[in-house]
Amino acid sequence: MQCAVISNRPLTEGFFHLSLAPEEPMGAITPGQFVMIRCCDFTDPLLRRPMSVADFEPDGSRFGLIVQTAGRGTGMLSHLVEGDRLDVIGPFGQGYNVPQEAKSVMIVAGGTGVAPFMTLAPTLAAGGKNVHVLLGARTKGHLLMEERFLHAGAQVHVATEDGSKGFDGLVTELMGKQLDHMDEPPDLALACGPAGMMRAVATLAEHSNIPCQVSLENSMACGFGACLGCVAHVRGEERYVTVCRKGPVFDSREVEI
Amino acid sequence: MQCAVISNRPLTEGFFHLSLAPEEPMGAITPGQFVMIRCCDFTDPLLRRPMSVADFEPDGSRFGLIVQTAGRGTGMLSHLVEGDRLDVIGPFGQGYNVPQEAKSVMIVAGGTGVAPFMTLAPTLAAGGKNVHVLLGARTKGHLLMEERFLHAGAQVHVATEDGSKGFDGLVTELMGKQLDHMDEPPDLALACGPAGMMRAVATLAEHSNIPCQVSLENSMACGFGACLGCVAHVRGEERYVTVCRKGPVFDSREVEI
Amino acid sequence: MDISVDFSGIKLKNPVVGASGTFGYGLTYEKFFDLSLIGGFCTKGLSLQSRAGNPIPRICETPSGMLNAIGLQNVGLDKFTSKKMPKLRKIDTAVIANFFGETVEEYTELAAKLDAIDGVHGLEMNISCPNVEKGGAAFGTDIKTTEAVVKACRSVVKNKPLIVKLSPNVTDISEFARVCEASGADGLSVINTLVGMVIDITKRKPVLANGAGGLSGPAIRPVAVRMVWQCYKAVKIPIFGIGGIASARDVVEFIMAGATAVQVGTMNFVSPGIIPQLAEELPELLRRLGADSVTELVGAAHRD
Amino acid sequence: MDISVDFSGIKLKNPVVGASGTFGYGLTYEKFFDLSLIGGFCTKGLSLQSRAGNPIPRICETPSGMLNAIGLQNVGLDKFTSKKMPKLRKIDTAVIANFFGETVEEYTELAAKLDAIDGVHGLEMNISCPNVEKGGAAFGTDIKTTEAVVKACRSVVKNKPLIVKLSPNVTDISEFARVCEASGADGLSVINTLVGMVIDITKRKPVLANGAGGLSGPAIRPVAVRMVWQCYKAVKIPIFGIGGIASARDVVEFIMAGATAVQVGTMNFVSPGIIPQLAEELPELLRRLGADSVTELVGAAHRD
Ligand SMILES: Cc1cc2nc3c(=O)[nH]c(=O)nc-3n(C[C@H](O)[C@H](O)[C@H](O)COP(=O)(O)OP(=O)(O)OC[C@H]3O[C@@H](n4cnc5c(N)ncnc54)[C@H](O)[C@@H]3O)c2cc1C
Ligand SMILES: Cc1cc2nc3c(=O)[nH]c(=O)nc-3n(C[C@H](O)[C@H](O)[C@H](O)COP(=O)(O)OP(=O)(O)OC[C@H]3O[C@@H](n4cnc5c(N)ncnc54)[C@H](O)[C@@H]3O)c2cc1C
Ligand SMILES: Cc1cc2nc3c(=O)[nH]c(=O)nc-3n(C[C@H](O)[C@H](O)[C@H](O)COP(=O)(O)O)c2cc1C
Ligand SMILES: Cc1cc2nc3c(=O)[nH]c(=O)nc-3n(C[C@H](O)[C@H](O)[C@H](O)COP(=O)(O)O)c2cc1C
Ligand code: FES
Ligand code: FES
Repeated sequence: MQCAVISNRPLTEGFFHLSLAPEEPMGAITPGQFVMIRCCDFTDPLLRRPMSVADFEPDGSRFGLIVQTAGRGTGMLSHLVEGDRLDVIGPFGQGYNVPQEAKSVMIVAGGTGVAPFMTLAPTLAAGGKNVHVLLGARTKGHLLMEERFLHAGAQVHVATEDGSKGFDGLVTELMGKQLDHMDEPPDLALACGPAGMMRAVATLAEHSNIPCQVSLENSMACGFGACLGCVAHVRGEERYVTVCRKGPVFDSREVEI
Repeated sequence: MQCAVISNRPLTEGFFHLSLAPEEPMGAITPGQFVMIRCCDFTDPLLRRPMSVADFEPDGSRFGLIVQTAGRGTGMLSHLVEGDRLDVIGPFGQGYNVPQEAKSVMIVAGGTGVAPFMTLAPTLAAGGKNVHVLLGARTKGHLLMEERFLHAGAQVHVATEDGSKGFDGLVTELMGKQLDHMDEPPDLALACGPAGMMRAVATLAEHSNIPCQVSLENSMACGFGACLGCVAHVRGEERYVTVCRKGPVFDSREVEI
Repeated sequence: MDISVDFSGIKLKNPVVGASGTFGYGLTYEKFFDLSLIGGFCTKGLSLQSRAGNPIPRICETPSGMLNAIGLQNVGLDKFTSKKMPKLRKIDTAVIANFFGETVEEYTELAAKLDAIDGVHGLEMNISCPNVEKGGAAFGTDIKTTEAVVKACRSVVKNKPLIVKLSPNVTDISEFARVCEASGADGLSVINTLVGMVIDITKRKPVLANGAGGLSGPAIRPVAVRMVWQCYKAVKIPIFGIGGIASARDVVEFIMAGATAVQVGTMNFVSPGIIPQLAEELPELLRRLGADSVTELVGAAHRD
Repeated sequence: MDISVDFSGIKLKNPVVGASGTFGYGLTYEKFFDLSLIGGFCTKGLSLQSRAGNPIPRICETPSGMLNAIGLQNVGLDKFTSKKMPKLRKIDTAVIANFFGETVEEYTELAAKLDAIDGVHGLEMNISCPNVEKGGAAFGTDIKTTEAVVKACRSVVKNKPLIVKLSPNVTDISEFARVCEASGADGLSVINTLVGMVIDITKRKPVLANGAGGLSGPAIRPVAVRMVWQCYKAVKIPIFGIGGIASARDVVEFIMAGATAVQVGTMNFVSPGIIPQLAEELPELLRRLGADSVTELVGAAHRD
């Protein structure tokens, strides 16, 4: 699927927002799903890069990505300008699944992990749910999308590792404190971020008996279930599941993180 | 050597002129010398691409290339825009060597083979030599630098393979006719273009007993004499010479073309 | 132009086939295109019992290639027969069952069972597997073991072409090609992955949990072309050319080196529609090269 | 930080060395940098008589790599001694003389003569050459011939370290590593090029005049790292890690796999200043990895 680059907007240092218009409309998107991006026409780097879909139009005519420059592929994406074309396939995988009954939802996002919640948090808030968004970053300047979540009517709590804004520490420590202080624990926790953070969020949620969905970022060769390279170990079984197809969002008790 | 792209100007279809400013001035350039260009930062395509230096400032502060989009590397070069940076090494090799005594010079250029003559032809004409430039192209629209050679005071003769302008046929056929019709043969022939053309020019010049210098475009891995990949067979000997170091310009009787 | 080929009795509509382990059981690709457009595909390597595969990480990108150590995760023969085959029988494309064992008996049992499955068009033996009876070195890197396992399978496979997929991790692949032909193989698949390793310098250990893995992708193409060339010189049975195919040019390159048909592996991950695309581009390229069929170009680079 | 290493008695200022056939006789690179900045270099392979080399084309680009069939063009021992050595003696860097023959006698004669040349710091035997006495298969792909030629050279080399450069085109490289060690080699160079081929589909023949050629560059790095890893497990003598090195990360990768020092080949063509650049970047990278020397990281990826 060829996409036209509509804009490439720098966010904080090392992060940018790419807005893309598919030449044919994409299928329906669930927040938490991802696309696979070809960063160059040649064979080095060879494989596509997985990127969560961030904001998107319901009719599939446009979608956005929040990208962190991590290496070669994302470095090339950072140079895209309006009018360039990009080869994208997807959306793939299973997104977050918020049951009707969940009245209060805690979202924990680190770095580009805010991406899936750009659309999901406003939808949940608009649907009358009580939404807490916990945002983590290394420093104040790296916080992403705080305004957007505030505007959507979510309660936003910020943690920075250098204490330059909000809670002084990791977002998962903040989550622990929040859970301790809340009158009623949330009905559901949703998280997206690096593996270490997912592990900590899952542990906290389990201790508090809160159902929790995490998004895994395993390395992927294909993104659609063909290579069996991205698998996660199923908890307590001698069996693996494909993160790209059965995930990337999993119930935290289902897989080893 | 990092160069800044000053401009990238389309010439005729599939050809463009790149103007580059080295960050540190390059060494002295002789027309016929070439540079080696890194087309991408990754490993595919891996090797640098050789390109003749076309126009240049004598102080090495700027030089130009005439590039034909032939494949992947040149395709990438075609997308460069003002302000981009390019990794270049050189100049390398031996250029054309026009002895003082040569009063009349015939230049035969096909396609991007005009490059080395952009500076050389005007210099020779300004030095009082009688300069004939024979330009070949597939069709009228593909002719390069005709104006420039006319302005420089050279006599320009054009051949197109489809007869859309000038002589109807190959530039080497035109060369044959010219040699037949000239009162006095030129003292020297200089040629640049595809291997088949170089072979034909050399044969014609030898038949007319005119000293002839040709430029060879053998594949090169390094461009500076280290790989021994670009060699040409020395005529009549069981020995090879490096085209990148002893050439690319050779006396046509020295090597097998 | 008719670009169909006959590979030892397997009729391929076109010579572009999905390589084992990169094409699932075919159905994974149904969301990208109609499977009846492609020549055929090789299933993920099948074993008697289902297999969980290796611990993670299992993959790692390399320059113009990738390493994998999937560990032959597969659904097992029974589930393949009951769950996948009913769907595959409805699709007009060649299904080639790739299989492996850890003992000669496992190979033979699988071969016999696959030979009996309706809708399977051919069998592809993967002999790059560790031979548990002989200390774990791959079957396919020892000439005697190769001979033994191919002969054993040959004796039980009565109905379908038996193709042997060779390991490139050997000194002289033509020796293996010859022994397979002499032992009754109907065709060869050349090549499986080269053994490689990438080290994570911050963790001071190999990136893959398994240590080493199989290198595939465009990086290995020149090695694969050379090996197809060698095998073509050595044997008369048809050859599947495999290794880094990414364009119609590459397909023709393998055919000229001596392949009757080709398999595309890693590039399916990058371009899931690549197999039908190459099949579509092929006739025009053949025409430009002055050829009227695939068959006339098989081994063309060997002629003088 | 001191990044010097001792390679079997050859003192290298830093562990980054120019690989044979990509570094001329060193002097070619003088226009790019001061040769005394680099650990050392291996000369283009030397023979008793000068050699014209193979017909052209000799090189071809491949995905993340290149093929070459230079055919061991070199100035010959005499000219090397009389023309190159006087200049090289003035430069403070390790000169390793790479050499080859077509018979055991040629190897031995060369080894003895090189051993006597003042200013040569070490000898690197290239055994990937065709053995004319044994039908042209490479010395280095037959275990018995490898043993014979290494033993023969060992018996005449008295003064300088004798390093054997192994061919990767074998089933089990550790077997070759062991036989070299047992035959008296002081070190190993791992790896030479993989045999590959590219076909020109319009001409319907291989691109290289020689047919096949040697594949080098980043494409082969994972294979090279795996082979260094295997050799490190097999022997105690030091190893030069070679194959596709393009960054300081790659240097460390080979060291962790078991290399005492590394050689950079193909990437010199792309970045003629790469060797001093890597040597310069290495201390900072080691620091980031928590290491105080190169030596402590040799084989680090083998520890658990
Ligand atoms: C489902 C999913 C969703 C994702 N969503 C997003 C998203 O929304 N936004 C986003 O920015 N990212 C997202 N990611 C992560 C993203 O895919 C990676 O950051 C991206 O693939 C990096 O590619 P690259 O080419 O830029 O980096 P690479 O060049 O591949 O390098 C990545 C990192 O690994 C290191 N590295 C590479 N090779 C080696 C080696 N051999 N040894 C040691 N270190 C090495 C590099 O130095 C770098 O730090 C997602 C991942 C998944 C799986
Ligand atoms: C001394 C010298 C000076 C030169 N000066 C100039 C100059 O001034 N201007 C200029 O434009 N060019 C010049 N050239 C030529 C230029 O270097 C080449 O056109 C360039 O290297 C092509 O690179 P590419 O990556 O664009 O093409 P590539 O992608 O390398 O392809 C080049 C051509 O080969 C074909 N090809 C590639 N690989 C294969 C394969 N495996 N099998 C079959 N066909 C294949 C492609 O289809 C294409 O037609 C010069 C060359 C030399 C040696
Ligand atoms: C992820 C992955 C899994 C593979 N699994 C198998 C397998 O189960 N059986 C097999 O015979 N080959 C397997 N292969 C090898 C491929 O079929 C093919 O031989 C190899 O990858 C070279 O082709 P390519 O470069 O086009 O990928 C696998 C390759 C990859 C990349
Ligand atoms: C053009 C070229 C010529 C080579 N010549 C020799 C040689 O004469 N002797 C030798 O032992 N190795 C030779 N090699 C092999 C290299 O020394 C090295 O082992 C190989 O290229 C792998 O390293 P690389 O990937 O860094 O290039 C040559 C390699 C290239 C590319
Ligand atoms: S990325 Fe290939 S199966 Fe998940
Ligand atoms: S291009 Fe390397 S020697 Fe000429």
